[in-house]
Amino acid sequence: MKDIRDGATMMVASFGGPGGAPSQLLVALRDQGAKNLTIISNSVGMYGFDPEPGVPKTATALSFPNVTMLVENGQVSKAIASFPVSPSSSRPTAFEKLYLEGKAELEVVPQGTLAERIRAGGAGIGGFFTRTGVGTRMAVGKEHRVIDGEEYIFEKPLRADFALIRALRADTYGNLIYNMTSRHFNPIMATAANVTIVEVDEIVEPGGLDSEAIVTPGVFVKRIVKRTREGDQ
Amino acid sequence: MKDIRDGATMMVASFGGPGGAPSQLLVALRDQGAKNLTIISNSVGMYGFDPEPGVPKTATALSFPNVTMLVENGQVSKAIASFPVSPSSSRPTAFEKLYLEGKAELEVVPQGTLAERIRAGGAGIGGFFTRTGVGTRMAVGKEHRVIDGEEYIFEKPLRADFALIRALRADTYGNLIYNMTSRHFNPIMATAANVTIVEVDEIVEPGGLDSEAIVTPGVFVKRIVKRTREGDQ
Amino acid sequence: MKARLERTTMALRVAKEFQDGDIVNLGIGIPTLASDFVPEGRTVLFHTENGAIGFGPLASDPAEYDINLINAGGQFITLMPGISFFDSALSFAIVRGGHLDVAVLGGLQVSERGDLANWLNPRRGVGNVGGGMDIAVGAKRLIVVMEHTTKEGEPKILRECTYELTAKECVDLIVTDLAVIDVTKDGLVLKEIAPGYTVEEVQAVTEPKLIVATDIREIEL
Amino acid sequence: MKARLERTTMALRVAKEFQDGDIVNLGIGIPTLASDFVPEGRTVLFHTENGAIGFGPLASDPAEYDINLINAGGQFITLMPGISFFDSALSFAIVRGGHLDVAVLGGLQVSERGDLANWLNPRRGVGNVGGGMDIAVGAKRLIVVMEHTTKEGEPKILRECTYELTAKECVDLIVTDLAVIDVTKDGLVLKEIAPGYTVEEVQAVTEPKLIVATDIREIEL
Repeated sequence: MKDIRDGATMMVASFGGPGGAPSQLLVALRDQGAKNLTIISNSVGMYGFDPEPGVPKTATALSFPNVTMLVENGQVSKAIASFPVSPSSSRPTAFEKLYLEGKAELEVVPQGTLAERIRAGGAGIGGFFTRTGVGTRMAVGKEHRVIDGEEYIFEKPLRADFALIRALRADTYGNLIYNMTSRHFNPIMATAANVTIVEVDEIVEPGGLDSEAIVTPGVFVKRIVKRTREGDQ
Repeated sequence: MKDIRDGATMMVASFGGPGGAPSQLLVALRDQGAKNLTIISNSVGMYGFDPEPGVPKTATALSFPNVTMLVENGQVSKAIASFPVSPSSSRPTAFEKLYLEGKAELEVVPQGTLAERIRAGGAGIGGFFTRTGVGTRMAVGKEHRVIDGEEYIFEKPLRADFALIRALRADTYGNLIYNMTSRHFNPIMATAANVTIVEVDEIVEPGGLDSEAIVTPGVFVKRIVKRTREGDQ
Repeated sequence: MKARLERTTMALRVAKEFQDGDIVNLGIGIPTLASDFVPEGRTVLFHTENGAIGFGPLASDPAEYDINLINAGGQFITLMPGISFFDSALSFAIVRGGHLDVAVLGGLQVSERGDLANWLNPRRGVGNVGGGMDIAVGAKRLIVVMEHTTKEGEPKILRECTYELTAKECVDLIVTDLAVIDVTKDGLVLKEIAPGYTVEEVQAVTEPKLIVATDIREIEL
Repeated sequence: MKARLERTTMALRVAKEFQDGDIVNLGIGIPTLASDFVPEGRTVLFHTENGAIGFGPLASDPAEYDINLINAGGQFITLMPGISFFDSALSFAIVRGGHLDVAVLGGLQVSERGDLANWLNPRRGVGNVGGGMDIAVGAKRLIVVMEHTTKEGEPKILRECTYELTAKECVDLIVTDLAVIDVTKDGLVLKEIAPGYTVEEVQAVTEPKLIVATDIREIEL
């Protein structure tokens, strides 16, 4: 991660909890210390509270290393996200506080548009028209176009310098398979960064994955890091 | 297939031979007889010659029921395709002859643009910008736009009334898995038609497919037809 | 006798709308509860934005909680035969491409024309838009389930939404703790009403003029 | 001694360009032959448009021919550990998104600026565009391999292409049966020449003026 410079744009996979989140890579990025990062992610850090007494009812209540850690370490200056804040205003995230103090930029993007913009970035698409956001604040300043009688707005692709993703298993070519609902943004982020780094539970030899079940072909993956501790989230 | 009317737009999966081609559905469509069809397909029918004496060197030389059969039956009036003609001018396809006689319309589309337009149709995208085709006849009459210093052209989504596709195996929900390189256009065509009909080798109960390897969720599939004869191409 | 409907009752009423074979997306909150009340004899498969269709009920035993098997609200779900997994791009291709038969979302405000505001409370200034805008635009049929009024008793069904919109003219049906209301071209049609309430009482907490259905009845469960 | 290069020799020269770890797409014809000549010690994975990366050599035994395992030219290929399969959308996301390290295509004409015409022979009027336009635009490095002249002896390397273009300014390197030519901003740089031929002889069958590399040499195999 030494080549992650100040000012880099980082895609970071996340959705609803620790599943599919590259938590060990985020710890490494915190230790590495690059500043002024732009984070492209579904959520900009979780709410940072410890598991509630007893059994947590949702995965989002679980504590795990996430972007909040980078925010608290003063490394984040901008976010592009669909869940930028805590679900509860009484427990604001570190990023939310930073943003409300005017110390960070924020672009809120509908989740499907975020996914499609990332996919477009990886697929060499220069932009696309979507109906999502028409008539809302998401459409302000964007090109509108009526296509077959429906109104659409123009959305641009997203790319990043680095994508930090998580998969269940990689082979040494970088082919990846995921684990149930922890797939989410990982496969598309893998395609849309100059350097994709994946954190996996296990690395196998080529042939060790079912070729029909490989979701991310290794062409999209530059570096593979095996998780160091079992059971850690 | 009774509801396929004259003038319908049909997506038909094909790529390089009988693999992944819904040949039995095409036979049924020939027998059903709907006319004035628009065919959206990678190739508009194979060259229609029997296997060469001895062992064919390529899958494309194999004889199997394909769109040529519909063309010869007078059912096709338009094609949107990337391989509309035979590779060899000395063995023109039935569609090529029809087109050169002025009796059919043809829109030639680069293969990647064809795939992306079909995907866009299935994904509710109103259109997109691609660099493919810039400076060629494919760009004539299309909107041009410079995005981040690169020139792009605007391409529209494709949808169809029906998609005829082929998969290896379905469960009763319509979840599909494919067979190696016979995946090609099948999964995206499945998403882009009002009615998707799939021809499969085998139908299993829910749970009979690996959930991580399902490529097409059943939400995209309306009808499942089991192939009737084993070993037939 | 005269009590607003409980959240679970609202969810029960919503679930009656699900038809056999429907692919349904449920938003966080009351919508999620509807998954428990699918009418007998109907097979409904649920879609979740993070990338699955056909999952089972919420996990009831903490021992089976798996961080890799959750719904879009972060709740632990369970496997069911025939479940499929996919990435966010395909998940929203399903949503945006019109492949969801029904979506159920919560609401802060709904307008007379079916505009929905459900993501940003102006008092807070920032909010999580999530997948709501995509779902509101993409679902073939959108049901909004919410309390009929705010905690302060103000109408949430308005002539015009005053909060930031999620999508325009997207809502097909509104289910509240007082009424079931169809959004039609002619306006809002009051179809069903909570036991013990009168049309006038519902109208009193609804800003736009309601059209009373000729076959208006008690909310059917 | 003085003979134009065979097709396999041209393919051999092309394969020298492949670097360790490259993802390579080979067009139909001479390009496909290059897969047999990957330099020792280099691991190259091949991409095919119909949706696979990392396949093995062409199937040599008809008994192993499988209609479900072919390359974009319809040739029967073989499995190799680590092969992955995907659909046409992802296949061309790889192509168009700039994830192919090298592509090798055949050519009808190449211009001085690296424009490529390779899909439509005007004598026929219709042609198969296939994936060539996407590949020409998307590959990080595009090598065109073709005979230096037409069957009639006319140059195929021209100041301007007269045939319908595949893509503009896309070609990085031209390998012919007479020469290896770099396409640079300054023009076409003649780097290597077939054994026994002179610069003048190559220039005579090449329309644009060639810049002769200071280290020009015999084609290295």
